[in-house]
Amino acid sequence: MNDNRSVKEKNLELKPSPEKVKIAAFLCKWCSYAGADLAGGSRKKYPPNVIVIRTSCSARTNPLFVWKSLEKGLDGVLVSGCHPGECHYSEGNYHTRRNFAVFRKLLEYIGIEPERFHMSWVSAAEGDKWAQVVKEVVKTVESAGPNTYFSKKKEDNA
Amino acid sequence: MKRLLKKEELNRLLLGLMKEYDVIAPIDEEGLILFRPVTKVEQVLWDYPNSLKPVKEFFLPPREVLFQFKRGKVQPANLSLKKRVIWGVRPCDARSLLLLDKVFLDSTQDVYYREKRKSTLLVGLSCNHPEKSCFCTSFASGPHHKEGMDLLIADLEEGIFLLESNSPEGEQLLKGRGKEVNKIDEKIRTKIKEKTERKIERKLKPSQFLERLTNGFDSSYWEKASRQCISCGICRYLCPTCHCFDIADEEGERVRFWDGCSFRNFTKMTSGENPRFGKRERFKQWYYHKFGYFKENHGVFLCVGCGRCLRNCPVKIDFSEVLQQLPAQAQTPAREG
Amino acid sequence: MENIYLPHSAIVKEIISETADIKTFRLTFEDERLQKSFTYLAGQFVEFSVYGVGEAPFCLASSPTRPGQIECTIKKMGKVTQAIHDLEVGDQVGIRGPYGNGFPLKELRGKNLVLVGGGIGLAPLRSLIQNVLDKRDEYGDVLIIYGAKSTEELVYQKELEEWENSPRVKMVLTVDPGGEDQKWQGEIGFVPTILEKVNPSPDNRMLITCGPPIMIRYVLLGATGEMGYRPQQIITTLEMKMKCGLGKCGRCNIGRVYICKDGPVFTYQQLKDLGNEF
Amino acid sequence: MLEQLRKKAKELLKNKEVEVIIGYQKSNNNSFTTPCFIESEDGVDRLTWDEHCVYNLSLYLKEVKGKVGIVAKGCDVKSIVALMQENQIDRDRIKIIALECQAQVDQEGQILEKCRTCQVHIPGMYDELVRSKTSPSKIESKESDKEYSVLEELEAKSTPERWQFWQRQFEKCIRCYACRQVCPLCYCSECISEKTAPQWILPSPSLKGNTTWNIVRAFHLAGRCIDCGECERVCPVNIPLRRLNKKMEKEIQTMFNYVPGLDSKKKPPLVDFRVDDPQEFIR
Amino acid sequence: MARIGVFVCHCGTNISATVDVKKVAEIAKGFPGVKFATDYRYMCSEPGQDLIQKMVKEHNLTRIVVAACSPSLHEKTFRTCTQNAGLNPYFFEMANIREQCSWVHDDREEATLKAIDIVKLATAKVGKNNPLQTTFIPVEKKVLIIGGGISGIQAAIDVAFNGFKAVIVEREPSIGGRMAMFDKTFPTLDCAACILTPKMVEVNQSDLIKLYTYSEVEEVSGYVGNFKVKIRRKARLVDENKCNGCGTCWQRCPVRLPSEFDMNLGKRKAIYVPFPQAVPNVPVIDQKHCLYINKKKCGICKKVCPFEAIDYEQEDEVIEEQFGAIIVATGFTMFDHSIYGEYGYGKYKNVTTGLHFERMLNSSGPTGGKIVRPSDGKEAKKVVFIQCVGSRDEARGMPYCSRLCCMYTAKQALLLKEHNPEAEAYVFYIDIRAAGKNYEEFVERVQDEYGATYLRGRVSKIFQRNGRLMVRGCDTLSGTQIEIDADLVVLATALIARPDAIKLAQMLHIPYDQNRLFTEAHPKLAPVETVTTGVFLTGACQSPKDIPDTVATASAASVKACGLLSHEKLPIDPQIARVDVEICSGCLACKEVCPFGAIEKEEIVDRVTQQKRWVAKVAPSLCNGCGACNTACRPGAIDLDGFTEEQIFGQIESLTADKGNER
Repeated sequence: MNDNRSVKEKNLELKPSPEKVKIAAFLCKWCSYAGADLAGGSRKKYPPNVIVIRTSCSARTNPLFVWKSLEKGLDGVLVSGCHPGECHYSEGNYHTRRNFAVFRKLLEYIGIEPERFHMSWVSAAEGDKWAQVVKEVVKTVESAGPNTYFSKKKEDNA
Repeated sequence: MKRLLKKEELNRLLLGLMKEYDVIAPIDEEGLILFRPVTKVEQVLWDYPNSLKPVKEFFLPPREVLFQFKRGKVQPANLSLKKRVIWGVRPCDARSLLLLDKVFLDSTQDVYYREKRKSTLLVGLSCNHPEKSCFCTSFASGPHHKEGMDLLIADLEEGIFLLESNSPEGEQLLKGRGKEVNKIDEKIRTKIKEKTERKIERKLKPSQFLERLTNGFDSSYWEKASRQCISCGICRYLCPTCHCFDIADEEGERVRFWDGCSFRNFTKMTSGENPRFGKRERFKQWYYHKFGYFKENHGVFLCVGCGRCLRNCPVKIDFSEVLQQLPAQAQTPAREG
Repeated sequence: MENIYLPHSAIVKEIISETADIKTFRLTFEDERLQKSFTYLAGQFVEFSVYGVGEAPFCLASSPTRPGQIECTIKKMGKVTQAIHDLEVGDQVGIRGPYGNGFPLKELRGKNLVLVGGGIGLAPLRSLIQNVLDKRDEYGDVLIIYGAKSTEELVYQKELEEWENSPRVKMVLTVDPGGEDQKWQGEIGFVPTILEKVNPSPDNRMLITCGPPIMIRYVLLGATGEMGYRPQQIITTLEMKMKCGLGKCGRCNIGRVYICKDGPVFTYQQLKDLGNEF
Repeated sequence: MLEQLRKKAKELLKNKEVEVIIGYQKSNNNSFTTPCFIESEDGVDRLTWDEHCVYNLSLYLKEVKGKVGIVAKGCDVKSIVALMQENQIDRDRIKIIALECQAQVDQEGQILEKCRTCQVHIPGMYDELVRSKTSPSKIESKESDKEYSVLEELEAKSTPERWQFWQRQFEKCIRCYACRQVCPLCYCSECISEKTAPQWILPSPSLKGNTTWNIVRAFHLAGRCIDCGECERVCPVNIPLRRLNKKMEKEIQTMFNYVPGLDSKKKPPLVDFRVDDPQEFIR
Repeated sequence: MARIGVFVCHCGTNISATVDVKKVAEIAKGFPGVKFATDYRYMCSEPGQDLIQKMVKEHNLTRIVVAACSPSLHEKTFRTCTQNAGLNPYFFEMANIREQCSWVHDDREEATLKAIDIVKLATAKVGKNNPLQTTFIPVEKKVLIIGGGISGIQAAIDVAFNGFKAVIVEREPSIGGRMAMFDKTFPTLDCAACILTPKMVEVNQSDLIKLYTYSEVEEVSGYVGNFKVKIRRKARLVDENKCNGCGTCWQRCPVRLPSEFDMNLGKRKAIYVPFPQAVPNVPVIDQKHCLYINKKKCGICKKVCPFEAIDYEQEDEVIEEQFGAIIVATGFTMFDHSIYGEYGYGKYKNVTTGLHFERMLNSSGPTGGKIVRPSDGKEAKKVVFIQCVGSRDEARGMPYCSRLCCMYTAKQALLLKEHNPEAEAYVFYIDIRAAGKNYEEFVERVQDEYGATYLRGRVSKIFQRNGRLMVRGCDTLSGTQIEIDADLVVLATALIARPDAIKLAQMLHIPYDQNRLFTEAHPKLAPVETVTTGVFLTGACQSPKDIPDTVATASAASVKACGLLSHEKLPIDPQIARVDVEICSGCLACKEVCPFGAIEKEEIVDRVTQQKRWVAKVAPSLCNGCGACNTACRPGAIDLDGFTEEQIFGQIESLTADKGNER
């Protein structure tokens, strides 16, 4: 992000309270995003820690986006798509399932707490399931605490 | 000034240094011989071939923050450095710094490099058991050369060491330590020196390199020689005299870090043009820069014969062979390889 | 001791968009002392920094004979140029330099000049042209041959007329075949062919050319071919990837020279001695 | 075996079936075995075969144009199969001289870990096969010979311990990219590490950049790596890279019952799917 | 940098109730590239859109972010507005701060913070949007109608009326669907056959409508304007062109089987036409029971057929046709009420369903119009109707009301009295749903004029007591327990989705809800469309409907379909994949994962090495923009416009800007 614009910036920093975990949710626009909308429509309340990034299909969510989010400091990542067989592109979520079945093993193997990465199938009609998924994910990520993978130790460049 | 010290006196010297300076010495880290800051004498290795990474890493670090920028303000990294001693430098590495000085301390001084050079003392350890891959003698250096060092320790076996200062600071360190050096010690020392030099069988004749390179530029010899190379960065990064680097902005910092002419995007321009796209051109560039252009510009080869490139090449390319077999005149293509 | 990598902060004073993807940026240094003391030669370049994005070399398109702001003409190509094109008037950037050897004005003095430019290659030549025009009597007559892919890609459109009617200056504009539109009266053809068509005689004349590598190659062949120019009479700039600008990072090393330190301006003779890597 | 190899190589060159043969040779004055390229019949005598032929020569296949002969062990053949699966080489310009290989040894003469659990002592695909006359001496099998025993020690550790272990390893990485350049399956003309828009991987050898580089490499080889072990051998700072790839291999085998490099017609696992793939981790 | 304008909407109070919209706009001014930010009560309104266009001129903005509702509502609206403001329609992003923020959080502070993050995300993405030009594809001028019931027939007629070709694919041997089984229809008591048969004939005679009966849709590929559909025409063993329906064959066929059409109350032959007015009037051979097929005996029908139309060797035939749009009219099926043990279905023959009663009412039905007891065929005097069998029953996973059972039960009670004045009708109900035009009056008339007794209460048990069928229930109005000895019980079973609805939905990539009913694009704004452009819904397959509503949705769906077909060419979404051949190394992983076969191998000459090499090539008309290829491509040579790597990257970076990696 190009920082030199901040001279002009009138940034009334509303510092988010540090211990509030921040989670990115990659939602496929056909099912999960619509399910989240339905949760809104039916006024289902759920914690505000999850911010949605809309993708064309859950298969577009490259597992390396998930790593990039964790590397840049997010506390948790959720990837959600259509139920198998209901994908608008018919096969997208099958590929998502395989990609992340492998990638999550890699994440765990190098030492990322499993509580940080979640996947779910939420269809366009499952508003309350979306609210439920968010509640569970936020609780689990909070149990893992804030992401300190790269912030604790100052990188030495001797 | 020359002094003779026993092993424990040498250790006391090392301990004294540790109080006053940050001492960096070769240690064994999970099987790798690396120069690392040390706090205890026991850590220091004494009989080791040569470190994996040359001491270049303490003057042109693998990654160095040039400056940081926050809110548009530029804050240069603080350059002042606590005085330090690099203990156990081999003669070839010490000499490599002199070569690097020609690049970084010329008319446009590199401040980062200069501060590090100014605040570092080099205490060398001569080699008694050179590697088969060493060939420092072919490049105006030798297992017992003291060029570029502040103090050189020569191991006369049986726990006795002959220390020879090579700079005022070196002399300062040596003052009032150990015994005078008499003729016999001198003779033992020269005997050991010649014995080690004889151990180095790998001899090259660098004199004709420049001439053969200049007229061998388009020879098809390079096609054959470069075929085996996989264009990785090991020989470039582990070579004490290779000094190419890249600059990039990373998360609020402008950093300088090692780069190698073996990589394809080293010379790739944003327009897509790339004068050295092929593996052959990139393979050649290493030889021409070290033994052609540097020699023409500075009158000395950019190589100290430490042998790291031979030891660590993944496909075991023997670069001294490549140079030896350089054809005298331009080669007609497709000769039997 | 001055830190050679530290950019000096400068402010974008004006942005002129020359074509769809080429803009000229007019900059002044933030601290006045530097603004006054900053001197350079036509043909030198600076390292242009956008903090957080990166740094890239651009030739100075303004002339030292016209103090005040310095100007760079930049084409949108990669990450850094994209960020530069996103800059607004008043934004802060980093400038360090000047680097490179610049045009050998001494040798050009008193001679007739032919300046052959291609596309954005006209930027370094503009610095020279303005320099020559400001000291008009020190030089012979000036012939400018400038071409681009198409009419929309001709840069400095306003100044082209200005140069055409300045004293003893002849201007030949061309566009590559197929790049012309109805209103175009200039030549149609590649720059090297037009150069051979105009065929300025080589006696007491220096040829300076900048542009894409392919164009330079044909201009050099043409000039030293039937046009009879000797290699010393031809000056060009060599385009290479550059990072440090001071012959340290090894990137722009061709033959014995570092383009950034010993170039980018060379006579064709110098290039010949470099050996055929070029 | 060596004479058979040389005879076959000479034949191929004589009747112009191949223009060049990629093989192993003893470099003249020292004892190293190195890769070599033979273009003429009498150059064939330089070919050698012993237990120091660790190199996977299939990495040269993409660069060397025209009709090529290649000397290949069982694992090398697997990487040729993987390259065919991904349209990188067409089989009919390649002549494979496969050699029965018991095991290769490292510099200290120890048998390589990968050879202990190797199932392709007799290569799976070839044009010519050179069998060893003497019956293969049984390598005394150690208990650690189970296929994925190399992973158990690390898998037993807790997550934070694993993170510490890998941070310690990635900190050493100097980004010489030898692991990429030596790998036959890392054939991309422009690697993702060279992308600046967007900058996936920080280019300098910082801890964050190194961690991302090693994760990207491990994931990009998931379901493709045939465990020739070259990356771990060439790494100058001894990062246990094989353990990363082996873990991916193990997970993919248990989940999708797929072993890379055996069938050139099969689709690599991460571009394929089955309707009943495991999804117990999905809410 | 792009000059971004941020417009934060109050949406009346939907957003401003929990999100401090003023503060969001204030802080948005500080985001990189934002040149203007404001808030307004109704952004989607006329003045709201004018505000955008005015601000674009005033501040020469190049990108627009509207922070309001979900893109599925107004992304199109604001894209057109952006276009009218002179910008590329794709220089626009929507920040969903209503459905995913103000409506789902109640703490004002947290909701505002989240809204700020969402807007920051949108500005980061919009800064990296590429100008996309919509491209166009030709449209196949033909509509596929799946299902030949009244909704399919009506849709076909309307499509043909618009001058476009239609193809009806009907699984049964004849079109007509459920309605063909009815006797009379409420509330006007028109005879079902009288109003249906002319339409069936019209469909059969129209040269724009092609009928594929006794056929099923097997595979659907392609996309709006270019659907490629495989239709399996099951073998009838009767040649349609030769047979003129004279009936000799089914009169002489010796095999007699229960007729499904008559709810197994009547009989049919092995070679049969489901009902007399069947269209096409061509019989089909029931291969399971035909003696010739199973035991190579008989073969009478072939012998007697004057036109040699019988062909035992006829095979299934799969044909493939192109269509511009698809209308789904697959109708409904009846709820299997056997799970209600207390109603004793199966134990007592005289417990039947509405459809049985309807067949008995029908003069061409099995009982010739007489209401009898299936057990002994005697005339039924006392008939008990039970409402909501299966409907409105949460415990059985059937939460919805089937909407039309109250009406057809009232009609059946009336017709019972008409057929047999002494008959008594009792109706157990929970609530009478008679909301249609003249519906309430109709039910009143059944109770007053025809004396049907309406008992408000549920039936607890049906049992046998000394030969009489006893129905025990309660009447909550009088608060008494009631037992009626009935001759006949008619259960008004619920209307549910077809058993294979899911298979069809997956074939057409249209969503369905937990009741397996197809989901419309939007309940209010797009009731007959689906999220898959070009696929429309009509009739009970979307939700239970009576005939008036079914016909209405059929006409609506056909107008929508014809609307698509009236365009010479259709704009396709330009958010598709692009390949950078410089980086592509030809591994074709993208080709493997592409569900639409949109990626092919292409040989090019490399710009630098001048040598031939393989790269991937995307066919723009086939690519649907799913992006699976992006993930499969290791060097990142293929990128999906609209969701490029840079855009998603920018969003991740903006999300984590304050997480300290920006030292």
